[in-house]
Amino acid sequence: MAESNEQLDSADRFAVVEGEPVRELPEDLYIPPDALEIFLETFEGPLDLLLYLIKRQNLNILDIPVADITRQYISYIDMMSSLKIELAAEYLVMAAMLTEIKSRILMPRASTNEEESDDPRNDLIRRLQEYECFKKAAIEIDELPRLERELFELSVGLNQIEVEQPKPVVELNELLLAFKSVLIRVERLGHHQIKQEPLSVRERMTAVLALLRDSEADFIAFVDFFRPEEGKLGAVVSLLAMLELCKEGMIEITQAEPLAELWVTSPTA
Amino acid sequence: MEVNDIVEAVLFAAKKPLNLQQLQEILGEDAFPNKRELRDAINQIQKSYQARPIELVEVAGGYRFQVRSQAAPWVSRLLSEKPQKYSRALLETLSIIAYKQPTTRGEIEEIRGVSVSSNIIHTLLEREWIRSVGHKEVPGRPTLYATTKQFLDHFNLKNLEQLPPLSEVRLLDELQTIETKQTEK
Amino acid sequence: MEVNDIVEAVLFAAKKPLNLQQLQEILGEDAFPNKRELRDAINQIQKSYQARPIELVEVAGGYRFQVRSQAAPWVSRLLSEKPQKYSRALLETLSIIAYKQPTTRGEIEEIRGVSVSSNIIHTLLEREWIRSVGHKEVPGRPTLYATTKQFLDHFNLKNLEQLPPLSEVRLLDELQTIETKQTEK
Repeated sequence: MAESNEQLDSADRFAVVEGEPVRELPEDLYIPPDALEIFLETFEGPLDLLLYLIKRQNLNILDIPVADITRQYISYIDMMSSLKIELAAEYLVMAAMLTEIKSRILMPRASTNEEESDDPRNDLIRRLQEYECFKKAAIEIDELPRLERELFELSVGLNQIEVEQPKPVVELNELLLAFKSVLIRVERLGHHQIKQEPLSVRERMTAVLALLRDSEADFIAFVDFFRPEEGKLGAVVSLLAMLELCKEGMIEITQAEPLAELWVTSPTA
Repeated sequence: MEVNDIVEAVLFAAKKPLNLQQLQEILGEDAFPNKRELRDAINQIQKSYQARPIELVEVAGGYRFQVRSQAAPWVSRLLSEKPQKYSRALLETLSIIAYKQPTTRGEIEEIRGVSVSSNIIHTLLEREWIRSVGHKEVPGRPTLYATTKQFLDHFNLKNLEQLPPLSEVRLLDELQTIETKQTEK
Repeated sequence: MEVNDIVEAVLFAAKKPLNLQQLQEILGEDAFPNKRELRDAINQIQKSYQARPIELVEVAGGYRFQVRSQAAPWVSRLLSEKPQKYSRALLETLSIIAYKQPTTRGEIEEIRGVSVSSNIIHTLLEREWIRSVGHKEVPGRPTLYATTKQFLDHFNLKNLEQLPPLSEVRLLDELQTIETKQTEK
């Protein structure tokens, strides 16, 4: 109890001074700066960090010394920011919440019966307990014997037994919805985009590559990729397809000398 | 071949668990076994493998043969890839869905106190351990997630009740809970 | 576990026949069995399965458990059951190939944000919905995949242009999936 009082007192004086953020931290809170980032990564968020702080002092969640824990929590957060470690917003929200609880506890209250109903810590305690339950459950689930780790399915040969297994049928709709979810995900993650490209060009790209692959000759004349019966539009599609393939390094177009015939080949064929 | 032998052969040949219904359909035209007869057959097969390194178990999807866990060290040498390890974030998300299903991403984030990355949800969906079962009728109509039969099968469980019990949130009487826990053991 | 049990477990778990050499490598570090001991173990296992509907046989590649041919009628009924469903991951991969062809596995993985299993590519190739149309001139020369005529036929399309543009795909209704899923059951 004495120790906790002492910490309470120092809590008011504690501040992060630029350059010496660790000065007043208790011994056991010291972590080499290099390890700090890794240390923070081992936490699954503010609740996890709080639980750690509580457990480390063998305290019960039910009687958290809010002032003490708040001070420790905030000193971590301050250390992180002084080391320019990017913190998830949730950590800062928790710091604000802790500070608020602390100030409410320190405020003189009319009612003497504070422990019961109106303890500002209640909500935090409930959240910590709930999180702890699932944290434990996650560990227990991970420890369950599971396929591909402790248990393995059997594979038994089916020698003479030959059967034509019916193939799944896929509706176009299912395929499109699968693609829709790809699009949505890509947009949400942001660092990627799928642009609209005319599928006629994509299809022609495939056709050009197929022609090259299936042909006996290594080189095919450029003009052979154009079909007069397709008209101007067809010619444009072919040209775009060849340019795109060229750009992506899927084909090479060569010419022996200026104005000579153009030849198309697959690279390093 | 007798019913027992057919059941055994079919369970060996199947690539995933088979339930009584499926076994009945396969055996139906010749042997007409009823469910009780099938269950008896399964019991007998299970007994006859008691001393062997493989076992016939019941999981959510039905019955399947599997290698006993004692053989895992040698069997894993067969595999080119190490068994996948899952992050704490993924396991916590999975366990919240398992115990609180159906639940939304927002509710998971509320419990964990941090945002849940899309990657985790995506991985769980792709493993077919969770699936969307509808939408919650609140603003934004968030997706409701629940675990699947494949999840139970993968973790060798018959049903959700076989999950390790979730410890009680104990706000009021700490002592009482501790007592109950001790008697549970 | 004893050598016999380990050999049995490993032979059951292996996806293809194992020869004595491979068995020796797997058991090596612990039991140091020599080939004769291994052969003895195999003989004993073979004997103990004499009355069962599966057998341990020696085939070209080594030893393998297989279902006895007497069980063929039922096993083939099992396998000719209703077709399995393709996974979400497979459908997503296929849709990316359709819209982004010709494309490589790496590009698909980049878009999906998770790795694409070889199984999926294998299944799509086997189904003849995709095929390799060449290699991309980047390190590793990855295979370029494109959809096939069979793909268009299956989806009743004359050409790729009949696939709706991205703007329309984005507006597709989720409800439609549920309908499709239900009709499958």
